[in-house]
Amino acid sequence: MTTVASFEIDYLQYLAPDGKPLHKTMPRFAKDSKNLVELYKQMLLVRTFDSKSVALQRTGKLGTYASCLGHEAAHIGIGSAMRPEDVFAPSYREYGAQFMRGVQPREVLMYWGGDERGSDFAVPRQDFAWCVPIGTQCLHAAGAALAFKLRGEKRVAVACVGDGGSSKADTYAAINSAGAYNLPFVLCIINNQWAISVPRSAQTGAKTLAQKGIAGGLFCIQVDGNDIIAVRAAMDEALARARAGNGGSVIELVTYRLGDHTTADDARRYRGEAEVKAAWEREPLIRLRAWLVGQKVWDDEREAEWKIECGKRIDTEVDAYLASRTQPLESMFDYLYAELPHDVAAQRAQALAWEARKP
Amino acid sequence: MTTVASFEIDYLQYLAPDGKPLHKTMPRFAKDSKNLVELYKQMLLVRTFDSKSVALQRTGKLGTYASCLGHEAAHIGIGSAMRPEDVFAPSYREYGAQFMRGVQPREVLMYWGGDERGSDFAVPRQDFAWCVPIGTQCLHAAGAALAFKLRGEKRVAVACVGDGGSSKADTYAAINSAGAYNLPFVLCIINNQWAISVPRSAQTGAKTLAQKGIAGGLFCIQVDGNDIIAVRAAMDEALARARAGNGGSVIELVTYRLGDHTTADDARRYRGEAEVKAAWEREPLIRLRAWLVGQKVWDDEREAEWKIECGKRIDTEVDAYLASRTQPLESMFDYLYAELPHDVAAQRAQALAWEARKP
Amino acid sequence: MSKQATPITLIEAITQALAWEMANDKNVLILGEDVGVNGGVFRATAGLQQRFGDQRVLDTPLDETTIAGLSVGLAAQGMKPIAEVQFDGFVYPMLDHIICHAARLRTRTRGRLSCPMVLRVPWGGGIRAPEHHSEANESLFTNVPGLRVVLPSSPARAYGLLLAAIRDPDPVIFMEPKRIYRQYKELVPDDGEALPLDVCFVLRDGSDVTLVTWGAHVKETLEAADALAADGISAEVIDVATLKPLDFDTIHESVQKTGRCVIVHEAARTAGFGAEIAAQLAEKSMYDLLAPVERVTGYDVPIPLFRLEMKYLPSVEKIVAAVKRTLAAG
Amino acid sequence: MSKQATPITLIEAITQALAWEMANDKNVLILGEDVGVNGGVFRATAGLQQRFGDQRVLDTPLDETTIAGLSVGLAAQGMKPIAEVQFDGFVYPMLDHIICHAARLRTRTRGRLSCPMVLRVPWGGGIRAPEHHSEANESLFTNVPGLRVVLPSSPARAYGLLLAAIRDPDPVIFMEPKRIYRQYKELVPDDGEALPLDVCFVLRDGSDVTLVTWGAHVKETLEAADALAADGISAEVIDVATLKPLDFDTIHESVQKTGRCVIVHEAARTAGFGAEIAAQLAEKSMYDLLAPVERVTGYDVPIPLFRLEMKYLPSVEKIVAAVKRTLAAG
Ligand SMILES: Cc1ncc(C[n+]2csc(CCOP(=O)(O)OP(=O)(O)O)c2C)c(N)n1
Ligand SMILES: Cc1ncc(C[n+]2csc(CCOP(=O)(O)OP(=O)(O)O)c2C)c(N)n1
Ligand SMILES: [Mg+2]
Ligand SMILES: [Mg+2]
Repeated sequence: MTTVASFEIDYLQYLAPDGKPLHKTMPRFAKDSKNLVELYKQMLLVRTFDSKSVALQRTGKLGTYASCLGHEAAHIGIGSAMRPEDVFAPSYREYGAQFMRGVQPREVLMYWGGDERGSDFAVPRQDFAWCVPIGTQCLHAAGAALAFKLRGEKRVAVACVGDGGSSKADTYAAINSAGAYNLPFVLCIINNQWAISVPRSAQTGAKTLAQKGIAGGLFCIQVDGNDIIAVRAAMDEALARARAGNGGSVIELVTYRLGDHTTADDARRYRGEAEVKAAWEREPLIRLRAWLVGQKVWDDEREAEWKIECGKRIDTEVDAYLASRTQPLESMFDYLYAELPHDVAAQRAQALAWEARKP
Repeated sequence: MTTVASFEIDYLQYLAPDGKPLHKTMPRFAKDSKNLVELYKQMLLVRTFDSKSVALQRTGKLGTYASCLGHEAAHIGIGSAMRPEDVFAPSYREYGAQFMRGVQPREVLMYWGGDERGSDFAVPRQDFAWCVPIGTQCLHAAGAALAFKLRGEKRVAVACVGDGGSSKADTYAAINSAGAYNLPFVLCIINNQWAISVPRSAQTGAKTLAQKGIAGGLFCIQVDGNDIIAVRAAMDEALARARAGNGGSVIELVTYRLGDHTTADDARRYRGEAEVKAAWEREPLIRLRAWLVGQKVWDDEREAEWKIECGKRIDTEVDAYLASRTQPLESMFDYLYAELPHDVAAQRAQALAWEARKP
Repeated sequence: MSKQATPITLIEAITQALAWEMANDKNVLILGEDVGVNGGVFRATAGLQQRFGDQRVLDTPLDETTIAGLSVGLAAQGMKPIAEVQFDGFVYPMLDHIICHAARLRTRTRGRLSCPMVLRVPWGGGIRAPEHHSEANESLFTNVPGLRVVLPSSPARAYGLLLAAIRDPDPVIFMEPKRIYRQYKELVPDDGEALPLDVCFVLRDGSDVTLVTWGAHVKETLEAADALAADGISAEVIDVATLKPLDFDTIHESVQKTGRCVIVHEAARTAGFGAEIAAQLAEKSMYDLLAPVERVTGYDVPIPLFRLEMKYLPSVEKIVAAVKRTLAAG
Repeated sequence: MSKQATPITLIEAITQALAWEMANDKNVLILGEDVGVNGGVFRATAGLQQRFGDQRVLDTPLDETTIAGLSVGLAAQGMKPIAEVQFDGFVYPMLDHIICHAARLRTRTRGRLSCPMVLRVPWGGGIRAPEHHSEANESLFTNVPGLRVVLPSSPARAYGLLLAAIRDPDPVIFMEPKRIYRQYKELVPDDGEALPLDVCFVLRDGSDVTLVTWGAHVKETLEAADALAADGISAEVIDVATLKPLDFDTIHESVQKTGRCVIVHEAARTAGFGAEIAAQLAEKSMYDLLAPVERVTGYDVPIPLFRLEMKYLPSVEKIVAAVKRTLAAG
């Protein structure tokens, strides 16, 4: 027997859960602590947003909402590494990545508030909307990447999918076509250990989720998804490689879903408290904060100030959302086609007439 | 960076294209040359069948037909390794494997002759029928394997899929679920280099097709699919492992489609003659014959005798096929449901009345 | 056989039917996403894994193609898989296996193999859910030979029809009106009695107009009948319950009596299943009809996100107005 | 602009339309299995990769989910992908992306993104092909808001409608009657003139009965009209051509004149698209109808393998018989 192919999955981590560095050197962007402070601030902002959103749902002012608690390093790391001209294809909870790209918190709230206008991002205009059918966004990103390649544009398409979503046929299809066409494509598998009630171990017999990429000949790496320095480093490298035309990547970001799956879920039904408690010790803000404090670029005072600022910013967004009026009835017709076919146009007229009827 | 997982794809081959052995020892079953003679005879039989079928199509006595020319070692190797109680899920051209399991040539002809009765195998009753929607059979085999596991039966489900089919989402789904449930499942990826006009290189960026299995945590190996000893050895091992409850496998069998995709195809449109000519030098019968002749267990005389026997056997089958009558009209209704619902029953009556009408 | 003493909801009736049949047929097994410990996102399988074990109630990897394809393989092996898809909007990746294989295994092999599976699909809108969680897509299945398509509208019918679906030796698409999963309770004896899979149920007798509907809108249709009664109009209400095969005779007989028919469904209008009923009326009941057929349906747009979804769905008022048009026309 | 001097077949008209639009709109690209060097299994894309290069005509890996999903992504980026699926029976894995995304991208994002793609689907039976190569499954798409569904029946209409489909800013399902791909030739000027995507075509005027059909059965329907004419019966023949949106006005006007309607399609009868036409007749043309509507369709069984398939498909004789029943009834 001869060996015709061999593969290794590496694991990347820079900061230990307590904030201690694990390597002698930091990646370039992390050497300037201003960069890290900025990332930390964004992580706090999205956490503020998240807890406010859950509260809104609990008080009946928002529909079902998917929390991003615990995913801040993964999401902010991904979004901050991308360029404006890149395209992002989220699943549904990567608000951190989206905020870094210009999506407004009020848009997120509109979406979960049952209003399509939430997906009409003022910025970034070409990013995909939230994608409910798990995994399908991966192929849309691959399609966008194919457009970039065919047009000779130096842009990259990035998709996020979960550990659950890594089982989805579409995810494989995206990986395979990215490899077949050598596309500027980065797939971030956000392994938060749970797909609603199904644990990571039940999704697949694969030892890592990063190795899903081997099936398509992509670069594969596993990173500590709670360590934003590792996330950024892996993303920077994958994006640069893709932009240079040197191939797509699969990055597995190992993190933990600290909250329920959504506000419609009760995770106590299927997972133990000990596990969640342990996960809190590895969560992403603690370690970066410890590092920044150690570097003397962050302290309690700055944290308190920034938290107030976060509260204000999010309150403004929430107010804007709460002030929004329901779209008019005809909105359900008006965006379906560029030009409404006669049959649907007739229904639209009927619907308006019905609305206008005298009781 | 630490390495958290590593994988190797090995390549297995025993006989060189000219029949020279590549290793000092042969696998157990190959040490008894009677076994090999029997396999060789089956390879000749299926090749006889194949050329006869193509001839039938050319003379208008058969519909579109998918030739198995060049795949004899792969197919016979797979089928001969299985036990009767196992279940086989073919794609559409693995007649060699099916003959080893008891399918009759006349059944194959009925199928390509446009008659559903071809799929009502007298033996083996539980094997799946030919599967046109590429790759879907992989999941059916995984489902059967799941049934075996749940019932505690020591049976294995084996599916065949092509290099083209290795891109199909269903193939990945089967691999992943086989790993997730640790199923007694063996996936044979028959890499004959072409999916109609699309070459292997365009299907995927993966270096081997065997590595598709890594995505699901299965055992993976690449074998020379023209070397029946290698095929059998790999199958024997994979089947034993599956039967023992120790996990599923992906076996890539590297071979070559010597003929057109089907009789409806003209391969000269998309591939050069040189490639085909080179492939003929690696085809599976030459090398096994050379080995057997060298072992003094086969010679021209025996070959001539057996070819006559093959011709007779196939002629009998062809005659049986040609003598078959078209099914009655009501057959299109009678097997759709265990009990025909009233609406379809009414249509059946109508259809029969229409048939019986006086012009 | 335990007897049910307290009234139960539609979703509880489904759990009860599942439990009954699992206890009585060891070949029955359940598979789907989160159906195990979690008991399903709607709790339809709550307690079943605890009771029957994880070899009878299996969580699957997150892939609907997988669920459908494994079910076909299991069924071909003589198991009776009950596959759950979490929401109607996730059923599309299953169609290949349902249409190409589940519906055809028996006829393809002239009866050698068959596919006794049930696909449970929580169906329809009106629960303020996110996108793709509110689809009324029964018409995907009604043109597919080899399938049965069932859509119950009460706890008792859910129980009896689900038992029948599981026992049926062929594939059954069992759609469940999630809007009324917990709407009301009724006594549903846990007696293992199945209901027939090929009849419509006449829920209310009437003489002036026939209202034909299925699923969650049985509720609004019955309310419309009440409202009409207050105006002296007598409406017969038919719950189709099994769309395929359609028991058109029951509808026909009713229309022979009433001369008028209004079909109500929440799916988009064009080529929704209401069209088939109207078509059969045009073929077989033309001489009985005193007025044109009316369809009260969802518009030909995707059901909007929840701020607007109630404006999309048929309402009691819209049904009443359609009936009055019908009466004015005839 | 080159002028076509010699008559061409339907499949050649498709190639001609593809070539025209690729030459005139650099955003148009073709993707599918074997569409490149091989020119497609039906030769629809023959020569196009040679002419426009492999960046405009792309072979894909063998996965229909991939083709559909990539197309959505390409279209969202402003490309105009024309996706080919090899046969109707392989379209099912595409439905998720077509229904959940292609049809909804625009409305989901309030117009920010859109999906100007065409899905070409060789459609229907009668070519003695293997299983899954002969399906008439247009009803999968007709209940899906956001789509257009087109099914031409002549070289000229194939050319004009395909150009319109490619230019349309929204997703179009373009089904091609493969049985008549090469049935006859006609002159199709290569002038880039599109046909409207929302009208039915009256192919033959008549006064006694309206025959409504689409796809390959336009041929048998016209032949039936000839046969009827020999018996002194004057049949109007309408090629629906675009199923969604349906131009019911043209059908209605015809039925106002003839008072009778026979719908012909090869898909299974129950909940086939003929049902929608019959339903609209029951709603809007009731007072014009002198006799019940008739449907001449495939049976509610999968189209059999080819030894029996012609017994499944509607025939000239069956159409004639239905017309005569209709005339006897009225
Ligand atoms: C195709 C499809 N099937 C099922 C669902 C229901 N569902 C929503 S989220 C979810 C679990 C997703 O888990 P994972 O991919 O790990 O992402 P996470 O929620 O952990 O971020 C499921 C099953 C869906 N949205 N789409
Ligand atoms: C889902 C699906 N798509 C397309 C086809 C048409 N088709 C039949 S065989 C084939 C190529 C298959 O290639 P491969 O998997 O390598 O198997 P091989 O024919 O080489 O044995 C294609 C595209 C099909 N049968 N099913
Ligand atoms: Mg997860
Ligand atoms: Mg091949």
